[in-house]
Amino acid sequence: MTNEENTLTPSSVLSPKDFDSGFDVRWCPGCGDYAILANLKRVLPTLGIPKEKFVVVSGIGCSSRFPYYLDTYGMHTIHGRAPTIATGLKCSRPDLSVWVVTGDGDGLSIGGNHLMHAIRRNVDIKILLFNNQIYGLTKGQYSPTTKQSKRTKSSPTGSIDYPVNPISWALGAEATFIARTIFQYPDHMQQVLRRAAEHRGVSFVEIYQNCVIFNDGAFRYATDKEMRYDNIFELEHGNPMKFGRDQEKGIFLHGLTPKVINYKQAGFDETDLLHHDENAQESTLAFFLSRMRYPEFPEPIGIFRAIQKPTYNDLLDNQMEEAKQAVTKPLQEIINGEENWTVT
Amino acid sequence: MTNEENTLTPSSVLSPKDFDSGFDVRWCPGCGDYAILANLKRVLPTLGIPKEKFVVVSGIGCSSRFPYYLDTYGMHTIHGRAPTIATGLKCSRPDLSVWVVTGDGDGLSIGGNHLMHAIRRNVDIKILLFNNQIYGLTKGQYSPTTKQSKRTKSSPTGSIDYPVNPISWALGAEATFIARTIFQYPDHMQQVLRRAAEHRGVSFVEIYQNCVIFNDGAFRYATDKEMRYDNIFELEHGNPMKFGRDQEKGIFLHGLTPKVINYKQAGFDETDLLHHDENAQESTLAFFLSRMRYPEFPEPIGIFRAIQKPTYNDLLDNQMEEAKQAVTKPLQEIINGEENWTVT
Amino acid sequence: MEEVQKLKKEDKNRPRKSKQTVERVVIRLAGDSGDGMQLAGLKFTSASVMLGNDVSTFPDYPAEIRAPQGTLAGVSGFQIHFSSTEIYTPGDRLDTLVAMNPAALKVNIVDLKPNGILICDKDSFTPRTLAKAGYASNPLEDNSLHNYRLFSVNITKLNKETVSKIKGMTGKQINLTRNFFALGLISWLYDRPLHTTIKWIKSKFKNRPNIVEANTNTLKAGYYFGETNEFLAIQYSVPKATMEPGLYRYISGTQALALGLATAAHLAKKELFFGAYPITPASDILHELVRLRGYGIKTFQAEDEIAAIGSIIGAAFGGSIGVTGTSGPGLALMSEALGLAVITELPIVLINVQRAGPSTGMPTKPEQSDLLQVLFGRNGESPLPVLAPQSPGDCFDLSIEAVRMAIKYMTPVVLLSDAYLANNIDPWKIPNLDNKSPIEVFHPKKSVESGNDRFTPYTRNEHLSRPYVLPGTKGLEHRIGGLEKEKITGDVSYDPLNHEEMVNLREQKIAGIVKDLPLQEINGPTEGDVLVLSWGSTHGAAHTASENLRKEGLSVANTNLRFINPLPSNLGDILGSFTRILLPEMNKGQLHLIIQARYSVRAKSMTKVQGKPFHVDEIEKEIRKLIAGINHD
Amino acid sequence: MEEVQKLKKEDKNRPRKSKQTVERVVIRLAGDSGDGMQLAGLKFTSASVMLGNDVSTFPDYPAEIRAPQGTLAGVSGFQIHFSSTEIYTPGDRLDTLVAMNPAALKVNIVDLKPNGILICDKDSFTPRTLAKAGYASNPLEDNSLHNYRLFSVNITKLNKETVSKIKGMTGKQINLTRNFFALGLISWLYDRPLHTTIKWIKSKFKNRPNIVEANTNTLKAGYYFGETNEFLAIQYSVPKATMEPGLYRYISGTQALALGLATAAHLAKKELFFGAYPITPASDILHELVRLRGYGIKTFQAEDEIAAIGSIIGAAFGGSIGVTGTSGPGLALMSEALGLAVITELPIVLINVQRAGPSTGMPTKPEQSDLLQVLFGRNGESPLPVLAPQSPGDCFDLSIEAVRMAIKYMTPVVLLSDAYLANNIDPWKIPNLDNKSPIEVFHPKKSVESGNDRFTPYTRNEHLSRPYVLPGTKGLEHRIGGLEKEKITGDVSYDPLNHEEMVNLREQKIAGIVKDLPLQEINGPTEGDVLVLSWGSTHGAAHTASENLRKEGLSVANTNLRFINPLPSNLGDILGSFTRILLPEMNKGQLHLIIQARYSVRAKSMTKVQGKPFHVDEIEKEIRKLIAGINHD
Ligand SMILES: Cc1ncc(C[n+]2csc(CCOP(=O)(O)OP(=O)(O)O)c2C)c(N)n1
Ligand SMILES: Cc1ncc(C[n+]2csc(CCOP(=O)(O)OP(=O)(O)O)c2C)c(N)n1
Ligand code: SF4
Ligand code: SF4
Ligand SMILES: [Mg+2]
Ligand SMILES: [Mg+2]
Repeated sequence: MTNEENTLTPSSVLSPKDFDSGFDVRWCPGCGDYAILANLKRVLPTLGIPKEKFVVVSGIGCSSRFPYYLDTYGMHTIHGRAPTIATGLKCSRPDLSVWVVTGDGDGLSIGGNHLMHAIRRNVDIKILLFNNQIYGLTKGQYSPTTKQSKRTKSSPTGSIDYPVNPISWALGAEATFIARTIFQYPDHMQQVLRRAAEHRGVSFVEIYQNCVIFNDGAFRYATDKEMRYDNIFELEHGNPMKFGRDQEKGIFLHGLTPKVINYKQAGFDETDLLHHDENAQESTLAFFLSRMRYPEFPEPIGIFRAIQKPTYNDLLDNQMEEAKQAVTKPLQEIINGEENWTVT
Repeated sequence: MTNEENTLTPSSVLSPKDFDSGFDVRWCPGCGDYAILANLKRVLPTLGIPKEKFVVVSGIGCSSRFPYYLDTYGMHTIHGRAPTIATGLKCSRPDLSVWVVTGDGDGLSIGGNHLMHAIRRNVDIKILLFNNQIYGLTKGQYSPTTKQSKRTKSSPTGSIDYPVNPISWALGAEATFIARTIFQYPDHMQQVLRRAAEHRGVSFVEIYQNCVIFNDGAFRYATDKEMRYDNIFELEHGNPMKFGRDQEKGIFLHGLTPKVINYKQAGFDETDLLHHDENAQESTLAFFLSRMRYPEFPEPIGIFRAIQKPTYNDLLDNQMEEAKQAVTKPLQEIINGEENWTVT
Repeated sequence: MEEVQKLKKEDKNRPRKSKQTVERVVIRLAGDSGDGMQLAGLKFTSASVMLGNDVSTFPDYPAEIRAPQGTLAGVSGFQIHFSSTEIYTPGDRLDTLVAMNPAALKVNIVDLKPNGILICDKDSFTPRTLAKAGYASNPLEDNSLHNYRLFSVNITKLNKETVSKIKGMTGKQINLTRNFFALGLISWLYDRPLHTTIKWIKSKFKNRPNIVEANTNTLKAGYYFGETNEFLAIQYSVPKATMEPGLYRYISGTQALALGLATAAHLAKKELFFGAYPITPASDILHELVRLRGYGIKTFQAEDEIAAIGSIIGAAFGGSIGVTGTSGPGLALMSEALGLAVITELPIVLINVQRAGPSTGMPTKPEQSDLLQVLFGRNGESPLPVLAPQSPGDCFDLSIEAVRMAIKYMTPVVLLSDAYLANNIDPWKIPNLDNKSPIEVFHPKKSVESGNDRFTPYTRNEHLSRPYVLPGTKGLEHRIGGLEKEKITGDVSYDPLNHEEMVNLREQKIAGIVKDLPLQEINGPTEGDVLVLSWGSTHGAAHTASENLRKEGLSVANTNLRFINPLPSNLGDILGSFTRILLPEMNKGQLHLIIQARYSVRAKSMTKVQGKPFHVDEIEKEIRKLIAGINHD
Repeated sequence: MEEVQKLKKEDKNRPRKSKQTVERVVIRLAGDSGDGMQLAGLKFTSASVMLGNDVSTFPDYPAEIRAPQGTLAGVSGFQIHFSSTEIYTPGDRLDTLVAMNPAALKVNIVDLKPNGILICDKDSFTPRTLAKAGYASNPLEDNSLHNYRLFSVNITKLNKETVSKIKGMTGKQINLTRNFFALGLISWLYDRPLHTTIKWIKSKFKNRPNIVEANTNTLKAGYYFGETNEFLAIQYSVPKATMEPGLYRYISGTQALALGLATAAHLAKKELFFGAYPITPASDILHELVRLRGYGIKTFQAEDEIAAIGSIIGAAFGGSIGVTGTSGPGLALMSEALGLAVITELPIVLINVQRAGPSTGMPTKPEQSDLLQVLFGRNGESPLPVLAPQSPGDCFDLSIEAVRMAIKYMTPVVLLSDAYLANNIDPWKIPNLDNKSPIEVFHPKKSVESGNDRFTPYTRNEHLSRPYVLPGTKGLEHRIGGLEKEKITGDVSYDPLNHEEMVNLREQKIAGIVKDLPLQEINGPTEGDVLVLSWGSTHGAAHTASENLRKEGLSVANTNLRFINPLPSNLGDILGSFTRILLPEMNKGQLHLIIQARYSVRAKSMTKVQGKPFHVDEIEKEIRKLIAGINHD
């Protein structure tokens, strides 16, 4: 199923512009999705993968309009089902680089089960969840990530649903690569997207995205120039966890709970701080980090977890290969069956 | 919607026999489901709830035949959807005690999303997941909890799916009550079921169950008289975690990973061991415990987590009450609308 | 402001204007989706209604949330048909079009009648906006609009002059009042008073006096501009319609559904549990109902449509009125669970607001193409009643009947609305709740006589319905489920003859509903050349077309199906009394298939699958063709 | 053993037995599900087939995995129809019934012909087992079976005597060989050789010599018992049938589907991606295919049916042959995604193995009640081809045709099988792969001429199919999806006329498949009194009934539809050539609805909704009635 004659394009010649589909982009002016599109367009050409090998599969939602705006192969499918289609595609065509773009509604409300199973199987697909904590396309109902008490079209007196934490949830589903980034952090986002692309196995990336129309400012604490230093910190493999305008605050491990201390004032050393290990085989550290949420804690962004496990599609191909090796008879003989007889 | 005249039966007169529906039980001889049925029949009469207030809702699977065998109200619904029906029922009838019986296939394969959302919302329903790591009713295909490499009808050369860990998964879905028990531990099971029943909010109970026909012995490490001491330990709130034939081995916290040490030999004290706190507000401890799996670690059974949060149905009823309080006009006036005119 | 002031001063030498009375008028206000056309349309409607006109309106939003300003995709329109006679549709072609920018002109001009009035905001036809709309040259100047009576007005400028001096008005706010200038202008053109709108402005912005002032002033400025300018020579007026006496309001299909459901809860003295997952164009039902919680409506936003229908099945089992609302793709997802409701015989109501398919299709556009899905889109033999309201007001009535039917017959009921009905706004004679008969519900309790006899949840009453026993009822504990059940005990049964009997019983139960249905009525002669058979929202156009041609002396009648399963008992006779049957549908002939299968008459299928309702004249044309055909026979 | 020995010794004074030749025989072996009846039945079938009989069989498993031993729910049966003439069904009534316990007797006796042979294992009729089966007294002794030729044989005891002395046989193992004793006995009764079975035993248990010995000995003991005992006076033989020359095997519908799909992959030179979620009675397709992975079949067990169809849509987009298999409830769940495949025009094949509904219904029992769901169970206008194999062997042919059609027309195709076809085992003339025409697939590459022109994924070829471009093809990058698309570019389009045109194009494309279909053939005269119109698995009974009555001189023909959408072009003419049409279906008249809608003939619907296929005599009776009706006209 590979098209080898097509894989020879030197990827070095690709630029973001090559990924422009020429379609009119139909998001609201100011929508956070624009930034994500721009960043992905920067990352894709740098991956050394020919353009025609990319396929972007999405569900339904504002975010899911994404494929139309990228000049790759693409499929805008039905609500919540993109992971199933991506799974079938990747399993049948492991040579392709398959991306899923989904929203908090598409991916976690109607599509939570498929996302969970694609993650659990470690299918080698890249999942980008645009989390704006709202249903954009259907004009502003609360989603599974909407903060409790939020007034929306469908919760005029405040939502009573407890939100789900996408990172904790993905860890419960045994993701091998998990990251979080923010629509207004271009460099960070590009770095995360590149790492997601390079990971062999499922990549789950939560991207905070601002819906200017129905949930404006949901992530202001994380994007505002004044506030972000106190509310966000970047995870860096092997490095201590610290934040604050002067990187003066640090995360300490207190049993199984985090503790934030102005470690410089308190006379601690960087080495006393909790250090990040994205390769930790067990997911407990990543889970621990996922529980740190604004406003109680600063929120970690970056790569929570990146471990290696054989991918589902590789395992499947191995079995296919073994099965082919084990074949001793042509199909005709299989059709003939073990017991047959001749009528003359 | 309450039937107050019916709530007066003194529950003290109820016995397990009262819960016998008289139906022929149709599980295979030796099936682990029998034990679960027997234990639940013991627990229900002791809860102080009139029999007619119980409703058991199930999906499809061997396990999901459960409601037929209990003389309560019951509904054997469709594959994977029991949590949705239970949610609607509980929200419309908070006076009922609503139980969901599901299997690893019903609950975690097709039904994973609904289970996740019922859990996330903290609907006050009791979910019993009979985990036999196989599809029983459809005659032996692997399920989302089947161990990798297992040969089944649909994986004759070994399953390549990575299994999901139901407890980690339920934690990712923010369950307020999570427990695990084993079909061959009657006392333990009864205790767990009773606690699940008493919890106000969603209760998620994983029950290891042996399918004698298609997955016999999957839990032998946990039920065999010789092996169980080394492979299983009971969680007790406030108590140290230890196990072994002589309770000689203990669990230590090593950063964020567990360490098993023969603490008596090593000269430690019980107080040095990790102590269980089922009420820990954050779920990290419970998650940590859920990662301990046979054969690397002994597996914890009992109550991983039990915290209090307002239930979805209570929050909903509060909003209903507020809305009713806020009503100032009769329905007719609402129908009349704000702008109207008379034609004469 | 200066220009307006100037005009006012010149009051005495105002241009002579003539007044003309017309029977009915269709206008459309169109602009960018940020231009407030919907609001202006609604206010014009209110004024018309207050004047005593019969009115029918249709808003047309862009598919995108906020398409880029000035693009074709971002055009928003609001159409109003107002009349001194009874009307049933928002009208085919426009007498007047107001276009606030080039894109609005481009999208809407096709619908303007030749020689129709075209009012454009000249100021917004700039090189940039023209390019965005894909105009090579300015149509206001290149004579391409010579077929219309074009009035290029400096709306932006005039509005700005009017409001910019009001304290605290930002540039953005100033621009937002343009719609009221336009509204004032056409209010003059069609002789509508301003006071209802002014009253509304005052109450809406009661804490923002500068906004009140701005909107009021520009509304008046627009009106005076109409009165005083030179171009608009004729003022039209549409007299009062003679309508049935009573209290009226205007209402959309969605609002009517919501109020109907609240009324059903009231009539049944039961809580209504509405579980739904948002989907265009059904989400608004949820938005309406969540505000009616005080009236015993519990709303639940589910994680998907399967959960939505699951939740209402659970609620129905618990004794609430279980209702959900969705559209095509959601309905497809509900198929399996709908079958569970059929076999467990639990009363739920599913409202399907049809939109153009297949698949995601054109989500904001109406179509009637889910009929066969609703009838047959489930595994096994699983019949259920299907109702189709014919107008916004009928949504109220049929939602009540759907609930009544579900409970009486212990069955899921489907109500088929569509994107057109949902948004269409009509005047509605407000019903008096005291005149509505209660919805009777009987929940058995264990009787003393029954003693220790085992309760049999599948014994049936005279309507073939099984008892509606609530969990919590002592002594009547029982289990239901999706496996076939023994016909009395409800136990699981694989008995072949029992299965056949149950399949038949379920079928007969639904077929038996026919006894409760009103006989199908005909508009027009009871026999003749052509009968137009319509269903659901196609009613308006079919009715108007048949009435129009009857006025011309043609032998045409029409009848509209509100009950599609079961079909009314006299339908066969009616069909047999006409030489030709015309069956217009917004699909490829779905009801046609059913009619052909059930009756031996041959009907002519007329289809329109454009995401738009039928025009009256399209149906008239088909009728004429059929009559010509008969005459040639 | 003693008793057997004794019998053997008395060889010389063996009772005189007569031999009788019969044309065809129907037998059923019935016992507890642990009794090995399926195996015994299969071995009897093999022997019959080797003798040159035409054979048709039907296994009937209990719904439960392991129902409690000895209960009615636990009864397992295997029916074999073997004949010296061509046959098409496993037979209506039984000539011989073997009942291994009281429950098996109770469940199956209704099907035994009056005066039929009834062999019971006397030893298993104990007070306990009788009570379990609900017998108040022992039917073997209370004369209630006087209508049958009852042979009570000590099967348990005789078997035990035969095998208990073999080294290492446990009590449980001893009991497990009873089925071979019974098999031996009826092998004698119907003059079947034992060697095929003995060969099979040897290879099956090659590492367990004691089991080989036990099974072989008891098989022979049963045979000798038949030969030597006093009761069975007549040995029947069924001569060779004259069948088309060739290499034969026997095959179930499920096996044939799996092999057909493997063949399709081979003919298309493509990998086949089978994504499915287990569901009775379709799971076995997955079980068969996973063993054919070496032949280019990639199997994927999805988390549910929605994921299953999603995965094959993805695989089809990638260029694999995407196939799924499911049953009613799963099909319902696939509705929405099937619509996506329709609008994206991707080639997939969905096999629906129908079972009794609605909802969970009776999952192990056949029905034909998903036809309308398959045709219409999607939102919007979403036509797709529907094929229905008529026999196990036809499952092979039509699965290949389904793949061919899907690819040629870029469309999802549905293949409607049922629980009966899936398990029914028939002899099958093995096709030679070299004679099958290849499945042609064309994946465009960017041509030099096309230069920088934008690729248009919705341009159509002469079959109205769009190009099948694979991701990875340089320069042809494009996007597809569920929104309506512009007819050439595939861009999202809300244009009303474009939508209508696309709806029409999709419809015409499917309708156009008719040109590839074989003309519908008639068995019997091409005109006459009665035509039996059947579809799918009802073929066998309809065909046999019509043939039987034709032999009697009645004017009856039959025709079986294998292509239901589109319908063969000459069907209308065929229907018009008969005075009466009889349309038997295992549902409430679903094809009947379509036929009535599409053709002006009036057909008589004959329905059976019992989770069981039609009996030949039931159809014969209806035909006779129709003919009597004609004669009364
Ligand atoms: C089956 C189905 N149900 C419902 C919808 C309506 N729908 C479309 S998008 C959407 C939610 C989108 O939310 P999210 O995924 O967060 O995307 P966003 O618009 O916020 O980017 C819903 C409910 C649909 N298209 N299909
Ligand atoms: C929609 C649908 N798909 C598939 C099935 C078939 N099915 C019934 S039960 C089952 C799996 C049951 O597994 P589990 O929940 O683990 O229950 P167990 O039998 O092991 O107790 C499946 C796939 C079904 N009934 N409905
Ligand atoms: S509604 Fe929100 S998410 Fe959707 S395009 Fe607009 S701003 Fe973006
Ligand atoms: S198949 Fe397994 S799970 Fe099902 S009843 Fe039998 S033993 Fe129990
Ligand atoms: Mg969102
Ligand atoms: Mg299981």
